[in-house]
Amino acid sequence: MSYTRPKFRHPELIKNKLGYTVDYYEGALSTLCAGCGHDSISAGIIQACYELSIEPHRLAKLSGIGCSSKSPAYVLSNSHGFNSVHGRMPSVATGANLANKDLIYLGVSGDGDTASIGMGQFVHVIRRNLNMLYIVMNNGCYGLTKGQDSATADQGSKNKTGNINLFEAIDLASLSLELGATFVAQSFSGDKTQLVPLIKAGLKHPGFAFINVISPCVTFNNNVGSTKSYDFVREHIAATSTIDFVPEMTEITAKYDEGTTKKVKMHDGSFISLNKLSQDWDPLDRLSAVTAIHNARAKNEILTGLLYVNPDCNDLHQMLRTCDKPLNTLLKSDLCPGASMLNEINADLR
Amino acid sequence: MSYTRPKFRHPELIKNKLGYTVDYYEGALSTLCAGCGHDSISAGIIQACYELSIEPHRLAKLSGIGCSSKSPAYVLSNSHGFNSVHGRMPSVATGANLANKDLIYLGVSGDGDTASIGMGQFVHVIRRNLNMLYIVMNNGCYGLTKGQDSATADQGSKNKTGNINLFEAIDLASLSLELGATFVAQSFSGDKTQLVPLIKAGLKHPGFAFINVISPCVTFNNNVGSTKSYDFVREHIAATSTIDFVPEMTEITAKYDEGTTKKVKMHDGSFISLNKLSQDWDPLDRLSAVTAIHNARAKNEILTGLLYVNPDCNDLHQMLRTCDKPLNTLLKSDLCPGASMLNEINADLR
Amino acid sequence: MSLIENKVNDFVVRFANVNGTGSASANFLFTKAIFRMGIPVTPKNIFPSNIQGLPTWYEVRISEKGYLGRREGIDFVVSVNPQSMLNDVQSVKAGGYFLYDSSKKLHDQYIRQDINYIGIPLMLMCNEAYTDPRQRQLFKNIVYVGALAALFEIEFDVLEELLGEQFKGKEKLIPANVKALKLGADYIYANFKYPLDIRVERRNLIGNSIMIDGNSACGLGAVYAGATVAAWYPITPSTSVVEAYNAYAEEFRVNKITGKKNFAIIQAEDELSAIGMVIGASWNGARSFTASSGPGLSLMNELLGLAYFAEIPTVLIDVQRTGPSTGMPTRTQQSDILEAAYASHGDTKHVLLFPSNPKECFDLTVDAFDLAEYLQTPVIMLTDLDLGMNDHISEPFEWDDKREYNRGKILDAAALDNIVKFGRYLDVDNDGIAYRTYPGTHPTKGSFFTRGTSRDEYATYSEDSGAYKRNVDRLIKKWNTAKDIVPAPQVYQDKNKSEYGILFFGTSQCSAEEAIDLLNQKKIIVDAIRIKSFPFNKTVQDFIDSHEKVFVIEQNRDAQMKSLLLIELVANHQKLISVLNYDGMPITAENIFNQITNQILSLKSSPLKEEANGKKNKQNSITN
Amino acid sequence: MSLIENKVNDFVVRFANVNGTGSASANFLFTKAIFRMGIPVTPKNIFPSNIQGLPTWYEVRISEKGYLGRREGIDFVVSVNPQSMLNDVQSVKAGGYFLYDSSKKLHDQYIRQDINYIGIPLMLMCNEAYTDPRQRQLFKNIVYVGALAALFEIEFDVLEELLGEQFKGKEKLIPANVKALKLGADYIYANFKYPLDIRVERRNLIGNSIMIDGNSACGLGAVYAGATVAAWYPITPSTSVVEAYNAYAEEFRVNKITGKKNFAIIQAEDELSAIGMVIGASWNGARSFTASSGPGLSLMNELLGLAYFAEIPTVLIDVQRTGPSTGMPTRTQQSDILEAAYASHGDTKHVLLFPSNPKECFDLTVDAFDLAEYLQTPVIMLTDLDLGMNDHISEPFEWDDKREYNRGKILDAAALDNIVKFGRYLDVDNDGIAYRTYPGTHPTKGSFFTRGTSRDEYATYSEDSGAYKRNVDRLIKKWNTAKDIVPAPQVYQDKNKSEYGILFFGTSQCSAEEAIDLLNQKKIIVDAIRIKSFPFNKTVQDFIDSHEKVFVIEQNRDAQMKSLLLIELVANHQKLISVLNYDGMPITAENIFNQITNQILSLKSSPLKEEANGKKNKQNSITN
Ligand SMILES: Cc1ncc(C[n+]2csc(CCOP(=O)(O)OP(=O)(O)O)c2C)c(N)n1
Ligand SMILES: Cc1ncc(C[n+]2csc(CCOP(=O)(O)OP(=O)(O)O)c2C)c(N)n1
Ligand code: SF4
Ligand code: SF4
Ligand SMILES: [Mg+2]
Ligand SMILES: [Mg+2]
Repeated sequence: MSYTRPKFRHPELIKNKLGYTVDYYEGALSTLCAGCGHDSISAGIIQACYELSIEPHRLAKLSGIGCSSKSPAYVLSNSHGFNSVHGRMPSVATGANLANKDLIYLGVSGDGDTASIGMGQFVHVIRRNLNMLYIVMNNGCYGLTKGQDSATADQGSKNKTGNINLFEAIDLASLSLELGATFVAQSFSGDKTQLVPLIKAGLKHPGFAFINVISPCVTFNNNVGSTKSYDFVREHIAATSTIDFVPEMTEITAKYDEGTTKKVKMHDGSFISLNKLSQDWDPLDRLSAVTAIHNARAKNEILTGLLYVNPDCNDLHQMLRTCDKPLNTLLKSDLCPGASMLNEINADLR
Repeated sequence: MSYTRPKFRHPELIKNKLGYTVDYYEGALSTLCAGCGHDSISAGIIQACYELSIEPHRLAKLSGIGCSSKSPAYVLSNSHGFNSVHGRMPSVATGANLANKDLIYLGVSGDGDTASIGMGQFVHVIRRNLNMLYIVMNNGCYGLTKGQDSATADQGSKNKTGNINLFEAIDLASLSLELGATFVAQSFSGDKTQLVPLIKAGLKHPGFAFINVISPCVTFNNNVGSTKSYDFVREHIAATSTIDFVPEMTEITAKYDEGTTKKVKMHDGSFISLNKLSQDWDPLDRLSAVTAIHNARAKNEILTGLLYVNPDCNDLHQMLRTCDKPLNTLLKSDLCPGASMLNEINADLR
Repeated sequence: MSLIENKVNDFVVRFANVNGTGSASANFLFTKAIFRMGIPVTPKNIFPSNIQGLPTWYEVRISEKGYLGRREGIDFVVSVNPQSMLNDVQSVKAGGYFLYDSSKKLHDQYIRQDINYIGIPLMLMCNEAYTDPRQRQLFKNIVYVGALAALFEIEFDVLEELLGEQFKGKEKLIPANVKALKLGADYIYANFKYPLDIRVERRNLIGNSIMIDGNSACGLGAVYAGATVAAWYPITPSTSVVEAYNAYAEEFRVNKITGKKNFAIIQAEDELSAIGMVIGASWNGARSFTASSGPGLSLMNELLGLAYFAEIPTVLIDVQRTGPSTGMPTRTQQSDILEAAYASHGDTKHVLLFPSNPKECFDLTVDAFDLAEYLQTPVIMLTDLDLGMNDHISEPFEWDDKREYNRGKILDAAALDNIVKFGRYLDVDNDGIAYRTYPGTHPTKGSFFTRGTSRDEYATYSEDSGAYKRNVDRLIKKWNTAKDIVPAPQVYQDKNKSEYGILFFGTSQCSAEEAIDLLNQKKIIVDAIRIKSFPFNKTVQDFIDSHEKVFVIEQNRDAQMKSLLLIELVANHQKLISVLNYDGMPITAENIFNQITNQILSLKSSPLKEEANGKKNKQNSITN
Repeated sequence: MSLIENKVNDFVVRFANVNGTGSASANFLFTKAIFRMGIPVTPKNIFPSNIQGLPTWYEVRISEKGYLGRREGIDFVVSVNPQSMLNDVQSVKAGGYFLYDSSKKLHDQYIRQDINYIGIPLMLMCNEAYTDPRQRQLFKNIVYVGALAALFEIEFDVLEELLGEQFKGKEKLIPANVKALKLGADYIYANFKYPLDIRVERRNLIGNSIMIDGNSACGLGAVYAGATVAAWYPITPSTSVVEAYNAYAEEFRVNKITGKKNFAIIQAEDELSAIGMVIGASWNGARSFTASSGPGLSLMNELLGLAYFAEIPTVLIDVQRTGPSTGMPTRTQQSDILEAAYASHGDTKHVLLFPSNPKECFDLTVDAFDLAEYLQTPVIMLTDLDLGMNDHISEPFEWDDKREYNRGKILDAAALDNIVKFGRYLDVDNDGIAYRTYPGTHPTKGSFFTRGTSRDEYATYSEDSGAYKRNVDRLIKKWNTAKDIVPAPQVYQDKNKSEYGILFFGTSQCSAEEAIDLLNQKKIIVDAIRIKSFPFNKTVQDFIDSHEKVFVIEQNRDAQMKSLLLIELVANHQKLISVLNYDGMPITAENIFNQITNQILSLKSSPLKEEANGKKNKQNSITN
């Protein structure tokens, strides 16, 4: 259904607007386990950046610690990257963004990195509506430390060592909605058709965009009894709609017929097109999205797709009223009040 | 309406089941500012413990750092207290509770202590359904560090220095609902009639009970333009229902007539009685509570009362299947496998 | 009956107030007036960790000789707090004065025979003169200032001038204040002998000095240094650093037309987040900083280690308070030194700066950014509550418009084009400092992956032992480079004059200098050095090497600076003798003098047992 | 063509595997078989920070003499990882052996003239023998063990016995494994000369020793110590501590009928929470602990300060890894010492324990609880990845059933009834340790408010300088009390035999002891001391005082233990000479030997310049 798939299958043939083929967007060779969901998401990131004709060096990749947090190294080798410490990517991303509003910020995290040690920073980066795309590669476990349950593991889910999780899962999508995130999506590493347009839309969203991607850990949490295994997720997935991201100035083709399609216009003129919306749910209405997730959860379904978007939000820079130039480009002449002003200050202090 | 009021007015006259008058439940003299909302909440705690005939030494008071976190010193001087560090009361309370399941745990925190630095621990103590009552004395600011906005300050709210808050507030009640808290209430320090039965019900709840109490800071956030001032709160409060907490084995009087009253039975035989429920909301249904809060927020109302309760939940000890005796009473004979077992272990390691 | 003599411009006044009753501005008026009269003066706020209702004191030392450290021995108490009155009465020196509100009769328990009482019916006077209850409360404070003006001969013109400045724009408030001053003065004129033996006399000893607190100076320094991103979390006594930065930036960095700001301040959710933001912003090429105190520093440990190992400039201003843990959050101490120096797990060392006065707060804040960016490492400025939150007389701030920001070794797009292969961790200049690039610089060159894990010279992840070792050895090379770059210590003599040296830093300066004079008066000559930075310059080693005994003055229990000296230089316990004060109050000259003379006496009394003695001294310093 | 002689029971085998391919159990089988043959053997895992697909090595040293430290110089490489093959070929000593999978022809680049090649077509053999792809993969590992058995003369009975134990309950898996062993052995018998010059011969050198990793021993120790609450956050290399505690507790502490548990384990959301839980549980009278590594320790700084100042027993097991920051998380180091000793802001000092082997991991874990509760303070056990995650030969565990838990000074209800006024911080016994009560003890007596702020002897909040000082001075008294209580160092000689001493701790033990023998062989006699705890016992000072030079062996860059010695004892840079290793690999005897002999040579070569030299050495240790 998605127009991305053909491109994805033969990416090397076609050049994007900048003249780059998709391999230009690749990174170092992955050292993750063969079959790890995270690698599929990385492929989705590569594809999305390629399709959006992003200049890699104008994007900064940030992460915490974990298998998932390693993956920024496996995409976009011409981007600067920052693999920080466990759970603190949001703060580092916030600082980076404040310093230079002109870059695109991509944060990659894991469910341990975000829902456990990083919970406080996650909550507050949402609250500040930082202009970034924040992807959680959610496998319900701690891959890098060998498979302990994470806080997104479902109650009763069993991991490879046979351990049954006792606690209710933290639902990151609905939590971020509760916290006022201005773009909330959910997807599955195995569904590139859905994932790539979501990533594109997230990268273009002018505030905090969150995508919770279920990403099975083949080594520690892909067994029978796990609710984050490939099989379980495939069986329980419920897509809200098919999604396309249509860049700015793209001619609207006939296939987006009204009625079954909802178009969400982004601030730069691009738009998101959602097909086959469920009846009682409006992706522009927060409460309706909350209810939709709750209802799906009650039915034991994982709702995927773009759950909520507020395309007209103010990001942190707008709220703080920072100047138009990136702060890191300001010069002494812009910043330093100078000697004579200091003498006046001295005078006032006598 | 509440049966607590008369007692509250002349507390010194009447002895409770244990033979104590209310002053037995008092603590050290408060050093908070005259008129601080926190002191009213402390009075409510004293009253509730007195009415429930709690033995003070069987209750442990814990807190973080802040004006609010000082207040455990001002109640129950025969209880052990622990004024820990900023934002970490939940973990200390968790450890304490694990050590001795037989005490009652009362945690007191501030909005800074909980919604900023303590957010991670708050989220996770909820997830573990620790058997405790967690009260946030919520003044929308950092009292002890002189009035900076906290994360619960409403967007657009003005504090004493004239600063307008830029960010959306974190709504602790609805957040805790989202996170699966099994008892969620909201109240106002100025409304002791409502507060005392809520505290009593919270103390009796067999899992994590959360009460978010709006508690104006007279010194830094009680000005015109603040949405946490006494005046503003009084004007925007919307009570869901009047609430009574009826202890175990109390005869049910006629006034709890069915129809307008909902009775929630607690595990020990006591019950909570709620009068005048709003139509479309059931305190036993989480989603309905979420919706009620969202709707109230949209109307600029602060919904108070008991918002949600799940009286049949499993607390952390039940989930972990710890033994019936408090862990801190176990003896070497219960704990140490002994020398001969060690020899067997050695043998296995050869 | 006064026992005190020759007290012109040399006495201590202590105001005993209640927290939150508006006494602060009246007390400051008193101090500032003396300052304006050209007389050296230091005020110290002694306040509780509480917002309203508890005792708070304001101690003012007036010193013709310019001794600006705290002094024990109160000559005059202004008592307006019944709660602390018993203590306050006791705190007066024999022969001193006790001013109190005589609206009610003084209870017998407050009566001492050896001091003078000055009763003024403050409450009654104010109730009579004002109707508004808030005014009645507030003007009590101004009334006592008026009374003090009469008693000490503070020039009334000066007070009026100051009120004029204070109420600029709200001039109609002035008369009521002046009236209150007069009420107080007139009451003295009518009822007491005036002036007292302790009194002030106009001088010209201030020069062009200014009066300001250290935190404001840090905030101003950050504005001058070109810092654009501040991230912080409130904590006493550091809060006013970012508040000052904010105020100055709002003044100088906002576009008058658009209202847009050349800076961004974030109140973070905690200190972990604050330092994370600083690291992110610095990584991305903005000058960025945070300010905090002990508990915040503790929380920053992990991220400081990241900044050290990933080599990110990181400026942290730690305004120290009394620890450990929450300790006494409104008292001063110099006790975060060891933690700051070696913060974080693994082998780490951090550059430290130790300002002693507001001018240095300003200068060293600016230097901190240059150093952090040049060395690509955290720089922690260790100031303290005493310096940060009290007003101090200071040399005026200076700025050379020719001074450029030293942004360190950065490759821009052009430079990258001229390089064959960029190696983020290549030690090109053999000084341990490699070149870095900002994100977004060049489409195909200069990008690299920053991480807290080991890597090779080209920033490629590596678990190779050799690569790891080369990297951490380079960090030590950088550390050695830093030794010549960090601010040099102040050495007080061109040539040594004594076998004894004293070594101090930060807010011990005033009392240490006064102690030197006291020692001189006893014919004990000492050389002196004041440390401004860590790692230590070679000068510090030279100073230690060239003295028999070096007294190390610090305001903590565990002799933390001495520990650094022992670790990083060639020194030993026999030579370094600790002079410590750690009760939360600023160290006094008398305390230093006593400790040093006692030590010298005990050294002299047993010259043959010097070695053994050294050991004993050391044991003392460890067990004290 | 072998250049290696006399290699019976004295060689090093290195297995080069791919992470996640199931080689671990085959390699352990090899090691355990040698152990069972009564021959001292040490394995070391060298694995990447990654789950699957990257190179991983398993190094086994076999040493008739019982030298159980790592040794450089690989005699035999088992190469089953094409990725690392080039390096692996290079790593073989001249004259050594290289076993590889000859299913494909070896490329020229892997050919060296000075080593012996043993090609076995592992893949082809397994493809032929097994059909299941997973088996084909797994049994390759068993096949090479079989081949090694033939080459080294490992007793087949022993291997079979071990397989029998391993597959107890799943006996039907045994034949396939035995078949694989035989396949490998038979291939050798058919194609190569066997046994090799390097080979094993049954001995009786193991006695009743056991083989276990340090983390398991810690976990078991915590069970024996009566710990009931464990709170932790996963981090390499500490994860298996709580996993082992869990496994043993599930075995020994679960009621067989009800299934209820005499313990509680919480996987916390992070390390701040983990240590907070430990503090809460300990405050409430349960023995509680956490385990972590460097980054976790850094995050615990603030709460460790709380535990110090609020005087809460707190047991933390820090399994050190290579720092700073994320560093090399799967490599070993002893580099959290300084941070652990003085963790947190303010004046703080913590009790440290340094186990050297699994038996000590067990014993010191038990001691840690007694010490923490008796001293009411944090006790940090510093072990490391090498000790924690590798199997070691160790004395068997011992437990005296008469040993009681020392819960420290606690007042129960009866005791409280006999007291007039309970003072939580009263130094009743004049040892700095006051009496505490658990919550819930008594209706009207013994309750108090625990806090991280200053207070008086009766736990009443106080900002009084005197009360503050009395309190922190008492903490130092407690610290001095601790010096006599903490485990004493191991002194290797009854009487000193040399002017040289060597001082070491933790996992440097094996290599240090071997180095002593190497030095002896060169006629260099040294005395030795092994430190087990901090604060230092008097014995440590005596050892330093009674030697001219003391070589301090440690596995970190910054000479952190030496720093503690310099701060806490009377010592100096001239006397303490660092022997350091910090590249992430366990220190070797040869390395120690070389560093010490070089130092001694340089000392001897310029006997007159000793003082200057001492200074120079010190500079080296600082700049290295
Ligand atoms: C402060 C700290 N604590 C613990 C660790 C160890 N650690 C590394 S990754 C990780 C969890 C990773 O889980 P997640 O974020 O879900 O990533 P995944 O590996 O599952 O993709 C942990 C606990 C660490 N690096 N730092
Ligand atoms: C780690 C740490 N950071 C900062 C502080 C300073 N601090 C003390 S109380 C407080 C905020 C208190 O706010 P809140 O919890 O809302 O309590 P309130 O005083 O408003 O009742 C802060 C930031 C601290 N004590 N510890
Ligand atoms: S352990 Fe799991 S999460 Fe990590 S790389 Fe392997 S499959 Fe992916
Ligand atoms: S500052 Fe505010 S919160 Fe603190 S005691 Fe005063 S009124 Fe209460
Ligand atoms: Mg995960
Ligand atoms: Mg608050």
